[in-house]
Amino acid sequence: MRIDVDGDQLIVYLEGEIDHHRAGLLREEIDEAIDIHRPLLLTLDFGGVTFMDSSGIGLVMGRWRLLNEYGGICELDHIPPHLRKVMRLAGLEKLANFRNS
Amino acid sequence: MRIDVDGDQLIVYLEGEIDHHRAGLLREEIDEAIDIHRPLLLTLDFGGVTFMDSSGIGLVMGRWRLLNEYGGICELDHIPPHLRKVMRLAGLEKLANFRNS
Amino acid sequence: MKILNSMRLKVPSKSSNEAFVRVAVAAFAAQLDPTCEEIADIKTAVSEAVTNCIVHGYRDKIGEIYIYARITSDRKLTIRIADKGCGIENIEKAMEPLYTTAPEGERSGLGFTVMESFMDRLKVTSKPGVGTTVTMEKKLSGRDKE
Amino acid sequence: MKILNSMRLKVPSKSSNEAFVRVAVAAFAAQLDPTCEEIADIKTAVSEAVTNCIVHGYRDKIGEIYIYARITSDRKLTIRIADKGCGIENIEKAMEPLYTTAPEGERSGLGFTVMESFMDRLKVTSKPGVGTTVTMEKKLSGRDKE
Ligand SMILES: Nc1ncnc2c1ncn2[C@@H]1O[C@H](COP(=O)(O)OP(=O)(O)O)[C@@H](O)[C@H]1O
Ligand SMILES: Nc1ncnc2c1ncn2[C@@H]1O[C@H](COP(=O)(O)OP(=O)(O)O)[C@@H](O)[C@H]1O
Repeated sequence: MRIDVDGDQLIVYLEGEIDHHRAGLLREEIDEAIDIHRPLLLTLDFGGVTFMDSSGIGLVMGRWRLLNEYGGICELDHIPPHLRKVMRLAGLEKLANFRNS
Repeated sequence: MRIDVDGDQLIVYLEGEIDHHRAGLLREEIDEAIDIHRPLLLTLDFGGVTFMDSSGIGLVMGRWRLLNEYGGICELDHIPPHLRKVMRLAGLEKLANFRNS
Repeated sequence: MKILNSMRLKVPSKSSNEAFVRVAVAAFAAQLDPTCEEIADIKTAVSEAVTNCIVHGYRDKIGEIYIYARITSDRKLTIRIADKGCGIENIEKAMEPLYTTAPEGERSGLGFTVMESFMDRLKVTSKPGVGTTVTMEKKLSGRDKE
Repeated sequence: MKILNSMRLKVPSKSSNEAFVRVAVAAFAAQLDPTCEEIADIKTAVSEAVTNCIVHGYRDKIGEIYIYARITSDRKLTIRIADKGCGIENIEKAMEPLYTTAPEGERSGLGFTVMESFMDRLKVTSKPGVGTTVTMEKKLSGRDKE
């Protein structure tokens, strides 16, 4: 996973499989970066993600809440087709902005 | 699997996984072609083979015997590295000609 | 309906087995020559059920997860995933979308919803103190052979 | 040595399960982050053992094949594959390269030889009329993490 900082924006390039096992590890890393940079815009880029179950939804919703606390917003980028199926079940379109999807 | 006829030569392009389950099916198809064309040279091309266990050795030895019966010869072409490991155990180098391997 | 093949798998409730079990079930289902989308659906549903055994069923201890899968001549894949963990008090409530008893673990409460939408049928049986069994079915489309 | 993870798998002795079992064991071994060559070695050895249960152990009937695998903290993968089939009269003879009792099925007599050379250790126990158990071990190299 790569994390880029660009002014007020934090871009997280997620990759591989996101399940409960991995979500915990990803959460720690992302939250550390959020804590340091306090981004106004958090972009979660799913371009490299090959599998995701509802643990990924928990990961997105958790980060969304975190940013919401201090007025930041969250957007999701490059969501592969099969992930969109899971995201739609969660109604994530209403929470976070979808880009390039 | 594709089988090409070129004069006295029969070229069998093997592909996918060769295990006991598949070897039986392959054998039938190849032997039918041998029966029809009676090739003097049988080339087994392993270029597209992704997995092979000792059932593949049985397949080669069986065809080698079949051609030997009427004076034909057998050669093996494009053997991927991991297959060579299995072939070496069988001493197949002594039986059939290796090409491009 | 003739049973064409079946498999039984047992693993401890370690989170590293989430990936292993979904790949194993997908490899088993491969005999029916499923489409990529069907494989992804199956993997996701299995991942949810196995995760539930680990996160909810056995919570802070390690127990065994029992997986059974079979395919029948009507191209139906049946998957049963069971634990001998804490069980569920109110199954109906548990199956409501967004309901979760583990929000602190960032569970979204969508596990059962995913299983229901990605598979054709979902049945949950559970008894508090005894364990939970999830049975899922999916009929796989006949793919054109090349 | 600490056992990090384990799995038990049971399948009927149908030849379509040769592919399934070797993929399942490889997926289990994936936790140790093996190299491509190690995965190929493991798959080949497992394929030999499972094929033997099908071709020799149960011959013309269908029985159950029992697979157990575990990984320990010393990065060792242990695989046990067993049948309750006809068993082997003379194990020493059976393990000789090129020895086979099924030449008509185009068996090459190299199954045990492959298992021995592709894994670090091979142990065969068998009793005529009771069944055969093959235990294999392989220590996986630590691969550099990116
Ligand atoms: N195997 C299980 N054992 C005990 N409780 C379970 C099990 N599976 C599900 N539950 C209960 O059902 C609830 C809803 O499950 P689910 O829809 O998968 O969402 P989530 O896993 O995100 O909480 C869980 O929060 C839990 O209380
Ligand atoms: N699971 C088994 N049950 C009964 N006999 C077996 C089993 N595995 C191996 N054998 C015996 O050992 C012989 C040698 O096995 P192997 O080296 O794998 O070669 P192959 O399978 O090509 O015959 C077999 O031909 C068979 O007689």
